[in-house]
This record gives sequence, C-alpha cells and structure tokens, in this order.
Amino acid sequence: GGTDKAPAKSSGAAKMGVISYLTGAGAAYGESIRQGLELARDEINAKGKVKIELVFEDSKGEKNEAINAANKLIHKDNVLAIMGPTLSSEMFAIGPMVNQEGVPIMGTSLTVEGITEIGDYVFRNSLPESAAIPQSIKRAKAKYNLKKVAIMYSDNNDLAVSGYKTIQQTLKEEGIEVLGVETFADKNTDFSAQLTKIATLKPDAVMVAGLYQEAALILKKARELGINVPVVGNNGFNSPQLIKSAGAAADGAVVASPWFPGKDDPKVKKFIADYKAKYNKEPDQFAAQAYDALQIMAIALEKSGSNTDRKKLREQLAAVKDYDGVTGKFAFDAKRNPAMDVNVLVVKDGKFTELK
Amino acid sequence: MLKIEQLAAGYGNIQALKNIDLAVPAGKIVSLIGANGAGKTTTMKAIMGIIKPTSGRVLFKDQDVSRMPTHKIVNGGISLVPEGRSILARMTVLENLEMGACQRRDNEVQSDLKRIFARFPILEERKAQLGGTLSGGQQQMLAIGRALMARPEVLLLDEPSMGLAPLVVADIFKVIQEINQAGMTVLLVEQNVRQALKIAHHAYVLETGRIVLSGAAAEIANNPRVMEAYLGGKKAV
Amino acid sequence: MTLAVQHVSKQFGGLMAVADVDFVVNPGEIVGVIGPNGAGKTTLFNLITGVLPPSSGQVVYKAQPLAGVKPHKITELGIARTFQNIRLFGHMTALENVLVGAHCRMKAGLWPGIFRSAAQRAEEQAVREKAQELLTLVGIGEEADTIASNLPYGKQRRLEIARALASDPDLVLLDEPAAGMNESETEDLQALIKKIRAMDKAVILIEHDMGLVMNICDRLVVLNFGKKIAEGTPGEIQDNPEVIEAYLGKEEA
Amino acid sequence: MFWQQMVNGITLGSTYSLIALGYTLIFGVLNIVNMAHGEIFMFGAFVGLMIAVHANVGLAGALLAAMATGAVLGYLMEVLALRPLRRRKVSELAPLISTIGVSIFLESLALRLFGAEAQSFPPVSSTQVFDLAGVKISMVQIIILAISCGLMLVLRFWLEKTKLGKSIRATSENIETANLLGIDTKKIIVLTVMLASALGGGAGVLVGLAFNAIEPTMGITMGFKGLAVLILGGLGNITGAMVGGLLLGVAEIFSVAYGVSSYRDAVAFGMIILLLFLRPEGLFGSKEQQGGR
Amino acid sequence: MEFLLNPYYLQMAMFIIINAILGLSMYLTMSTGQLSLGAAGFMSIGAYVSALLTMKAGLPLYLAVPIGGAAACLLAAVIGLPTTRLRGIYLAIATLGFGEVVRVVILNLKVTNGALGLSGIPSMSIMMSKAFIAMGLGDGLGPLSVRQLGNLSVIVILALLLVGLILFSVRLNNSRLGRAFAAIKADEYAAEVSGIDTRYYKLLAFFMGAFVAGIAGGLAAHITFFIGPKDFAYHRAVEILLFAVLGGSDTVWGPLVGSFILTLLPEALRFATEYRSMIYGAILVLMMAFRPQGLISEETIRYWRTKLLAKKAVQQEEISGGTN
Ligand SMILES: Nc1ncnc2c1ncn2[C@@H]1O[C@H](COP(=O)(O)OP(=O)(O)OP(=O)(O)O)[C@@H](O)[C@H]1O
Ligand SMILES: Nc1ncnc2c1ncn2[C@@H]1O[C@H](COP(=O)(O)OP(=O)(O)OP(=O)(O)O)[C@@H](O)[C@H]1O
Ligand SMILES: [Mg+2]
Ligand SMILES: [Mg+2]
Repeated sequence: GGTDKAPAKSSGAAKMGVISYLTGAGAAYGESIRQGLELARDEINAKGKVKIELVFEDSKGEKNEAINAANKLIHKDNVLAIMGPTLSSEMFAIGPMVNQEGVPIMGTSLTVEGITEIGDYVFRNSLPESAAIPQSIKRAKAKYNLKKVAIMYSDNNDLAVSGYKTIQQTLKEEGIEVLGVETFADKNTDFSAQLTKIATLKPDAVMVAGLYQEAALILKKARELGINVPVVGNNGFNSPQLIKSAGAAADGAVVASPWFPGKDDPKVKKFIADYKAKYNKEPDQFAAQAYDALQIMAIALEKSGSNTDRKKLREQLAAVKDYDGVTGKFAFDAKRNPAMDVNVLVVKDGKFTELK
Repeated sequence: MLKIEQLAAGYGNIQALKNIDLAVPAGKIVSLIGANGAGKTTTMKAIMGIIKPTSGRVLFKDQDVSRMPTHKIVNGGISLVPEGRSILARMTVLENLEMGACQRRDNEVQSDLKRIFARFPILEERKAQLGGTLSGGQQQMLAIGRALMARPEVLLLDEPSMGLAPLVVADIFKVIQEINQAGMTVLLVEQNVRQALKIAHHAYVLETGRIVLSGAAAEIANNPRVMEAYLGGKKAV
Repeated sequence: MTLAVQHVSKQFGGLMAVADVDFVVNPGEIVGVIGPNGAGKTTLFNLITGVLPPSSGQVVYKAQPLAGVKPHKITELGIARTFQNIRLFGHMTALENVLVGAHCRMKAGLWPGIFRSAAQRAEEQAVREKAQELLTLVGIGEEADTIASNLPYGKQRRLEIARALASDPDLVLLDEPAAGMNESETEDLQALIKKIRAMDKAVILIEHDMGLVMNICDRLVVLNFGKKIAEGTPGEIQDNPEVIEAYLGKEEA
Repeated sequence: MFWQQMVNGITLGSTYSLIALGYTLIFGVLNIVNMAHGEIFMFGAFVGLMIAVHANVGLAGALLAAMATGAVLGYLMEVLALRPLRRRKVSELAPLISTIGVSIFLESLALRLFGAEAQSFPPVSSTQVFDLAGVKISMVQIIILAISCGLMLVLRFWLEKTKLGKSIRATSENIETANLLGIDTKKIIVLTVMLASALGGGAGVLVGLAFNAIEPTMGITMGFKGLAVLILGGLGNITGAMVGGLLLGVAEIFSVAYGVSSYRDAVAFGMIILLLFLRPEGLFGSKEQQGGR
Repeated sequence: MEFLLNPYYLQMAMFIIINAILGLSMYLTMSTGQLSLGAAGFMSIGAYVSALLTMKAGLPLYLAVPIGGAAACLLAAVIGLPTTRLRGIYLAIATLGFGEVVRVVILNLKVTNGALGLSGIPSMSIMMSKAFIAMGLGDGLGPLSVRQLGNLSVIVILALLLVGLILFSVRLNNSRLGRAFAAIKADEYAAEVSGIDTRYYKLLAFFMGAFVAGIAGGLAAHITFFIGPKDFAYHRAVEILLFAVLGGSDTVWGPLVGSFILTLLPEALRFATEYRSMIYGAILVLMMAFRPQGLISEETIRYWRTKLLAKKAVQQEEISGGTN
C-alpha cells in the first residue's frame, strides 16, 4: 500500500484522523470517545515527547458517511493514522479501503468478531465480546450456581448479535440450560412482553446482550415484574449510565470489562478526576478505551520517530507491549487484537464492584 | 354598493382582466355576460379576493376591499356561488348549509334553513347525504342554498343555472328575483343570457377582459351585436 | 344495435339511483337522456362505462355483455365519454390530452418507444396529425399547445369531446356538453354533434338545454327517480304530460 | 400470562394512540402528514423533564410546560415551514419534505441542547404499580389509557359537533371554499397545528414517564409507530387513531408473547399491509367517492 | 486534474451516481403519481442478492447485479399487486412498512448474517484494478496509478449506466407509455375511462422503479465492501424520497439534481460539525418554501428551452447577418 502523497506535517504535530459517531442516535458513544481522545491528546501534548493533532469527522453512524469521512481524512487532510470508527459496520465498510491505502487504523470501541482480519493495518484496543463474555458467565455460574437461564439480545445491533453468539457458545460449554431466547431492537422502550414471558420461565439468571440504554430499561422492567435474579450483560452494560438510569434495579447486573472505575489504581483515579473536571461527568468505557488508544498511539509514534511514516507507525503499533493504561495492562496479540485482563463486575448498592 | 374601478388581474403571464369598470347599485340585479374565457369568473374571484388584482380597486360600501383576505370580505357581506359549485364533499348536506351560516351570530339560522329547504325540497330529503355524492344539479342547489345561508348584502352568482333541469332553471331565476326584491343586491354571471337579461336591471358585456358594452338590461338585450354573439342571433337571421 | 341497456338498476344504500332502465341505441343514432336533477342520468353513464357495477341487469354492447369488463376495456371496445364536471389532464397540453385519448388505438409498447423504431415513429406521427384534426374539428385547433387547465371552461368542454373522439368510438356519451355555453356557442356544439353522427357514430346525450336536445336527438329517454318514465321522439316527449309535469314545466311563452 | 400480556399490549397501544391522535388532527385539517410530530413529542418530553427536575411542580406542571412547548413549536412550524407552501398550489409532497426538514432540525437541536444520553424522570407517585390478581399495571399506564380515551371522545365531539370543529373540517377539504364561507382559515390552521402539537408535547411527558427513557431520537421511533397507526386507523380519523393504536400495541405484544420476538416489527407492518389490502382506506377511513360526474 | 483524481472526490462521484440512479427509480414510480417509499427495501434486496451471488456463488458482477435487480422486481410483483390499489400517503406508508418487513427478515436470516451484515464484498474498483493489472498495466497508465484507473473505470461504467437510464426515462416520457403514466398521475379515474389500463401501467412503473432500485443496491454493495440491514432502514427511504421531491419529481432532471445536491450537501457542511444536521434540516425547509415544486419543474425546463432556442435563433441571425 501507501498513498501517493505523504502525510502532511503541520506545526510538528502528527495528524490523527478520528471518525466518530458524533450526531444521530448513537452520538452518546461518539461523544465519549471524542472526550477520551481529547483528554489523552492534551496530556500527551503537555508531556511534549510527541505532538498530536486530532481531526474529527462525524460518521452519523452511517456507512457511507464513514466512507466519505475516511476518504477525506486520508486524501484531503493527509492524516497519519485514523482512530475509530465507532461501529463495527462502519469499520467493515472503510477498513478494506484504509488498509489498502496503507493507513493504520485503530478501533477503540469495536467488539465484534473479524475486525482485524480486514488487514494488517487494522488494530483495535477494545476487548472483543468473545474474550469478555465467557469470563463473566463462568464467574456468575460459580457464584450464583446457574443451571438454567433465559437470554435477551438486540437483534438489530451487530455488537449484541455477536455477543449473543458468544453467550450461546459459552452456555453450551458450561452446560447451562437455555430456557428461552427473546429479542428486542435498539431504541426499543417497551420490553414488557419479553419479560413477562421470561418471568414465567423462572430462570436462575437472565443473559442480556444490548446497549446500556435498553439494558437499563430491561433491568427496571424485570424488577417491576418480579424477576430478581442476576442479569449477566455484555459489553453494553459497561457504563455508569446503566446505574444512573436503572437506579436500584441495576443491582445484580454482571458484566466483564477491562474498565473498572472502582479499581484501586492511581492512574484510574487520576483519569476519572481529570475527566470529571473537564466534562463534568463520569467517564464510561468508551472514554477510557479511547483514552488508552491514543496513549498507545503516542507510544508507537514516539518509537517510530516520524510524523509522516505510516508504515513505521504500523510496525511500532504492532509491537506495543506492556502498556499500563486505565483499562489495565495492555499488549497487541499477533492478530492486532488486545491481550489484556478482564474484571468481572457486579452492581451492588448502585456501584460497580468486583464479583469474586 | 359594489364598485369596481380600473381593475386588472390575471394568472401569471395571462392578463384576464384589463382595467374594467363596473358598478352594482344597491338593491339591483346586475348581469355580466360574455363568451367563454372573457373573464367573468376572474372578475368574481377578484371581487372576493381569491386572486389579488394587479391594479385598480374594488369598493364595497365605499371601502376598498381589494386587498382584504377573502373571509373578511365574506363577513363584510358579500357571498359567492362559485363556478363548479365547490361543495364540501366530505360533509353532509346539512353541514354544508350550516357552514354557510357559520359566521352569523343571530338566531334565525334555523328559520333560514327551513326557508331553503322549502325552496329546494330535495336538499331536505338528502340532509344526511354527503355533499360529494349529490348529483350535479343537486350540488348546484346546495351551493346556492349555502350562499343564501350567509345572508349576504351582495350575492355573486357564477352561472347558477348550469346543469339544472329546465324546471329548476326557471325556478332559480325566480328565486333570484325574489331575494332581490327582499333587498339583496345581485351580481349575476350567466350563459343563459336571455333569462339573465330578463331579470337584470343593468348589464355589462365582457369581451377578452374588457367591458365592451353596458347599459340597461333591456337595451343590451336588443343590441344587435349581443343578439348575434350570445342569443343565437345567427339562427334568427 | 350498438348498445342495449337491459333492465339495469343501481342502488346506493337505500337509494335507487337507477331503477330497471331499459333501452337501446342504434348505430348512428343520437339518443337524448333527460330528466330532473338527480334522476340517475350520470349514474347511468357510470354503469355503461363500467365505472360502477350495476346492482342488477346488464349492459350489452354490440352483442357483448359488459358485466365485469374494466372501464378501459370498454373504451377500447368503442365507448367513449365526457364528464359532467370536466376532468381533463390539467398539466398537459390540449394536444397531449387528445393523444391520451388515442392511447388504446395505438400499439407501440415499451421498447419500440425507447428505441424509436420506425413503426413507432410513423404511428406517433399519424396519431398526432389525427389529434390535431380532432382539435380543429371541435374548434380549438389553435390551442393545441395550451395547457389544458388554462383553457376557459367552454373550450375545456370541447377538448373533452376531442379526447373522447380520439379513441375512435362507435358510441359517444356526452354528459351535459352544453353546460356553461351560451346560445350561440351551443349552436356550434350542435353542429359538432351532427358532425360526430356524420362519422357514423352513435351518441347518447345528457343535456338540460332543451333547445339542443329537441333539435338534435332522434329519440329521447326520460328518467325520473331512476325510472324510465317515457321514451320517444322529441315531438312525442314534448307533449307527454308526465314529462312536462316532472321535468319540462309549462312552456314559458 | 395472557392477561398480563393483554395489559402490556393495551398500555403500549395507548401510547401509540396518544401520539397518533396528534398526527390525525393535523392530517385532518391540513391533509399533510406532519413528519415533525415525533420530534415535537420528544421536545415536550425533555421540557417536561427539565421542569419536573428543576422546578418541582409535579406531573401536572410538567404536562402543562410540555404542552406549552409543543404549542410554541407548532406555531413556529406552521408559520415558518408550512404557511409559505400554502400560498401556492403545490403537491402534497412539499409539506411532507418541509416537515421532514423540521424534524431533522429539531432532532439535532435536541442533541445539542440535551445531549445524546437517555434520561429519565425522577420517581414520582405515578410510577406506583398495582397488582390485580397477578396482573401488574402501573399508575402511569392507567393515566395514559384514560387520557387517550378521554381525548379521543373530546376531539371527536369537538370536530363533529362544534362550530370550530366544523370549520376545521371545511378548511381541510378546501381552503378556498372555506374562505368563501367566511372562515378565517389562517387562524383555524394555526389553532389546529398548535393544539395537535400541544397534545404531542403532553404525550411526550406521559410516554417518557411510562417508559423511563427520554432521548433525542425517540421522536423518530415513536413517530414511526404513530404513522403506522395513522394508516391503520384511516387518515384523519380520530376513532381510527385510538383503535389503531391499541390494535398495533396488542399485535406487537402478542407477536412477542406467542410468536417470535425478532419478527415484532414485521408483524406490525405486515398487519398494516394486509389490512390495507382488504380495506385500502384503513379501518375507519372513509371510502373514496366512487363514480365520476 | 490532481484535484479530480483524489479518491475522496472519486468516491463521492460514485455515491452521487448511485444516488442519482435511486432518484430515477423514485421518479419512474412517481411518474404515475404513486408515492412509493419502497426504494430502500428494493435496494436492499438488490444489494443482498448481488452480494451473496458474488460471494457465495462466485458469479461475476455483470450477472449478479442484474439478477439482484430482477429479484427486487420479483418481490415488487408480490407486494405490488395489493399495494397499487392504494393511493397517496397510504401507499407511501405501506411501502415504507414493506421496507421494514424486508429489513426484519434480513435481520433474521442466516444467509444474510443478520445485524452483523455482509463484509468483504468484492469491490468493483479492486476488480477493475485487477483487470488492469492482468492487462499489463500494473504500473498504471501515464500519470494514473492502477488504483486510480480502477476507480475511474468504475465511475465511467456507472456514468454510462446512468446516462442509459436517463435516455430511457426521457424517451419513455415522450412515448405512448409516458403519456399514459402522465395521464394516470393527473387523474387516474379519467385515465382509466380514456382507455388506459391504469392498473397495468401502475404496476409496470412500480416494477421499473423496483428494478432500478435493485440495480442501484447491487452497485452500492460492490463499491462499499459491506452492507448491513441498517443501510436500508427508514432513513434511507426518506433520503431517496428527498432526492426526488427536492429536485422536483415532475421531470427526469429533478431527481438527478436533487440527488446531486443532497449527496454533496452533508459533505459541504462538514465544516459546521455538530450543526451540520441542523443546517441540513433548515435548508430543506427553506428550499421547499421557495421552490415547493422542487428545484426543477416543468416550467423550468420550458423556460430554459425557450431561452436556449431564442439564443440559438439570435446566434443564427448573427451568423447570417455576418455573411450578408
Ligand atoms: N387558473 C388559471 N390559470 C391560467 N389562466 C386562467 C386560469 N383561470 C382562467 N384563466 C384564463 O383567464 C381567462 C379568463 O377566464 P375566466 O374563467 O374568467 O373566463 P369566463 O368568462 O368565466 O369563461 P367561462 O364562460 O368559460 O366560465 C381565460 O383566457 C382563461 O384561459
Ligand atoms: N356514490 C353515491 N352515493 C350515494 N348516492 C349517490 C351516489 N352517486 C349518486 N348518488 C345519488 O344518486 C342519484 C342520481 O345521481 P346522478 O348523478 O346520476 O343524477 P343526474 O341524473 O346525473 O343528475 P344531474 O342532472 O343533476 O347531474 C342522486 O340522487 C345522487 O344523490
Ligand atoms: Mg367562468
Ligand atoms: Mg349528472
């Protein structure tokens, strides 16, 4: 690969493109990512070892917009590398082209299977569902003695569908019986029918794959209908908003996450404090992972010693090991996926705590 | 009562009226005649404010109404029975009639309604039928009835006899004469020129947007040019 | 026999709009249908043209029963009509309106139209010429390129007739063609209808203008409350007391 | 479970009805489908939420504020986006697009103003849940059902029997004719749009309360459902909106309860297509006039 | 030149052409007065069928795309029989609902991979590049790299297709069928009584629209590597409607202009970042206020035609004047 033109140098800073879901239905995620990145950028630039300039482009969560954004970043702004996009579907649409152009691209929120298989220039620092979910199920099984469960997942969300497949797989391996499977869709607000049905099945736990907005509503409705068993979620559960929206109903929600805000780690505490100071809200995993992603980029950038050499940057990125970030110890595996620890969390009295 | 001064109006590039002058004195029937496309309907529309004149004025009781919105003109006391009837198709006959009186505040609406039913018994029979399903002639009666329900001071009629059976046509002209005798001023556009001139006091002849002739109705009726153009004079010769 | 209306009835809810009406139309004949407002004349046209299905009875055109035949098919068979409340294709020019009327007499399908085959062009040319002739026939030859809705009322009526004639019908149904015309214009119309008959077409004419009806019709059918109350030559009808009572009124003179 | 699901269906359906009523009202008078109705609904929900959180005025206050917001938005929409179109005779498409423009504008404005995250009302007494022989129903669900039924009756009476209502119907058929009857159509239209929008705003608060999630894109989701109900019940028909809403709600719930939940949306729309096949004018819509004259 | 060869603009040109084709599909159906919002649904069928045929059955593009169009057409037959009885908004919502049903089915099917979508769809430009390499042009042609060659050739192919479609539509308009369409649009009832088989022509127009939308879907799939059910949801249907109405649905040119503007507008508004959608919405409202009949109407065409003719006449006069 390699474009005809080298990335532009501007005021000595490396130009990083960001494709994020900044307007539209999923803007909440895109915003968090943007904020995490900005916070990291400011810290990196303040340290002064390398300088990074971020160029944000909105994708509206739409594939064609993402394609246009990627093309603009590569061919008009001549960026060195790209962070994002927010959704897996967007990555599938732009990845092959970006890869072909020889531009490193790193997803910070992509959890479905097959992302990095697109090509050598495609990275992600977000933990795939296939790595996270089995952990939480195993831990929950051990703790709550799960024998039979019901599943709910959002069938129009790629992340949730991918999560659902992992859930099925793991349950089979663990010998847990599935009583029933119900689906919903993103932005649904009414889950009464599904949960009424599930309530009659009397499961030991409910497995849910979806985003936090729906997850919170499911928790609320489930408790209202008297389903008081643990609810094991996918990556989507991993947000302070879940607790904020669901309130007391969130108690008993289980999720596996590299991001654990309650962790007794000065880095995490500082990140949370800085983030709060700047944006006046709790950081979620999107922000934390985006923050770490840019830090990882910075490390590779420093090692590559060039603000313009994409190939070098890619080599250095692939070689990143032992980065200790707010989401824990981090390294890329051979397939440019993250190799990192997972915490299994459970909500207790309105707080994420470790499930032991 | 109603006075038109140097009125010009049109549709886009088409100038349908070219500076016409016309007067409808109080208590009279004035008839406006002219060939297809002469501009009769346009004149009516301009009076009602449905189309805005490009120049000139419409005076109603010495007040310039030419730039007023239609509903104000109606509430001021002018009503139009439009060409093509404009029945409210999805409302019943009764509702159509009531709508005619919807701006009235007095309590004689019911008695007026009775009078109209007496005049057009078929309407009473079809009170609950939807306006759109009436036959053509029934719709015409409804349109006239509806305009009368407003108790206007000036009534504009655009071809009221169109589509009516001969018996009813004779009746309609009688009705016009009656209401006129009861004090209503009438501006009448008719293709049934012979009949129209018979009941009118004054008449104007409109040709391609210009008034070419005006005078007492009887005079106009005997004008050879009118006879030839509108009264099937050819045959007579 | 061109058309036979056989004991046709049409009911709307509780209302018998057309009740057991029965008459025939012979080739080249002008039959007038008269009757008070709401007698069922337009409904009768709707039944003949297949727009409404009869509640009972049937219409037979040239020995073919029309029950269940779609309106466009009936037009193709040779019955064309005009409307009481003019229904032109407002945005199209007068000529185009007539061309639409000729649709069912043309053959060119999709692909000949796209590739402009020689046959298609020839057909188009011929039909355009014929359409222009028809416009001239009804007296609006000059207005071929005028947008239909910009024509004054009277001319729109003529255009409707031209459109109906374009389908080359053997039977033309005219619903109050003289409405909105003054006497001299009506005379022109009378001449036009005679010309139509001269082309060997039968005509059914609904009209309230008695001058026209009496002058031109070979035979009259009188409806009242949906029922046929009389049938005969204009002379006979004019003197029929029932018709005078229901419809004509006493001659004013 | 059947009865619980029935209750679920009816309560879901009554929120659909509530939204569809506003749609129907505007369609009834303007003959346009107001694609921005969902967004007005969403704005109402947010303003109601703000008021409830910051001003501590209770449900009634929040409702009033939301309705006022709806009315103001409706007024602005009418003056800025609809009236300019009415001056010329245009196809029904122009206002459709114009209101789509308004809806896009309002949605992104809400994203700016309120952020993209879902928010919920502070717990109020109306979230209380009753348990009737194992069937659970919440206070707010009862309120919504009662309000939408009540509104339906009031609106029907108003449109059919009052002078103002008849003027609205006349205006909806033909503005020029209505003008000729002396009706100030401008005023009538503004009034109806404001009223429908106020209803939309109020519905926002109620639905927000019932589902506990308010976010800028809720307008599209609910608006889409409202649209479906509008068609199901028959355009411009008040009873149709009510019954159509309930029907859709119950159908959706039962498709989940006794079918496959992943086909929920397909069932709803499949039902509409099927119904339109049998009755092209919707459940309660009036048949187009037959025959030509 | 450099500017024009920028892949950013090339890609945008592809989107514009595909959207223009979608606009035309809308136009074809609307020319009989039917407001169908099914284009997104038909597009998705074309896209999935064509993508699956190339991915799973290894069919070449030039076969897969038309088959996708035909599949869309087939479904149009099923849905069209009942829906062409509907009018106005009823039809619009029913077809919109049909799109939803298709989307839900796609979500539930195995072969379509549900919400995860199909990724790794063979790309047209990469295929073309490969063809050029096979032709021994691996180093490009003159200043053009082989990738640019690939992109350019895709654009040429798409543009040719579009021109063909435009020609088709224009000629259709001036033919017997076009007149029948226009008559149905003006007054369906009068058209029927004037001897036009309204149902048949409405179905025909519906089919043509579906076919063209299916083709556009197939093409779109092969220039974007990935398709998912989200690409064909409600938003897409509305967007396609906007092309036609904003540009003007009375002439062939309207939807073309509409799709051109509406594809470029979001890109042109990128500088406005978070206010982008707001401005977009406001522009829609303004455009409708000033040109409710769409940017290009019949009058616009007539106006320009007479103006151009007049100019030509003047020029001719000048020429003849010069020789005198
Ligand atoms: N909506 C319109 N758009 C364009 N031109 C119009 C319109 N309405 C009428 N015209 C034109 O204006 C002129 C006057 O028309 P108008 O309807 O006033 O005639 P009229 O005297 O009422 O004729 P008729 O006896 O046929 O009713 C005609 O040349 C007509 O073509
Ligand atoms: N769709 C319908 N529903 C109910 N009643 C109808 C319908 N169509 C027509 N009618 C009624 O049927 C009767 C016959 O109507 P039709 O239009 O045939 O009368 P007509 O003889 O043409 O009268 P005119 O001379 O006034 O045009 C009328 O009383 C009319 O009100
Ligand atoms: Mg007139
Ligand atoms: Mg009639």
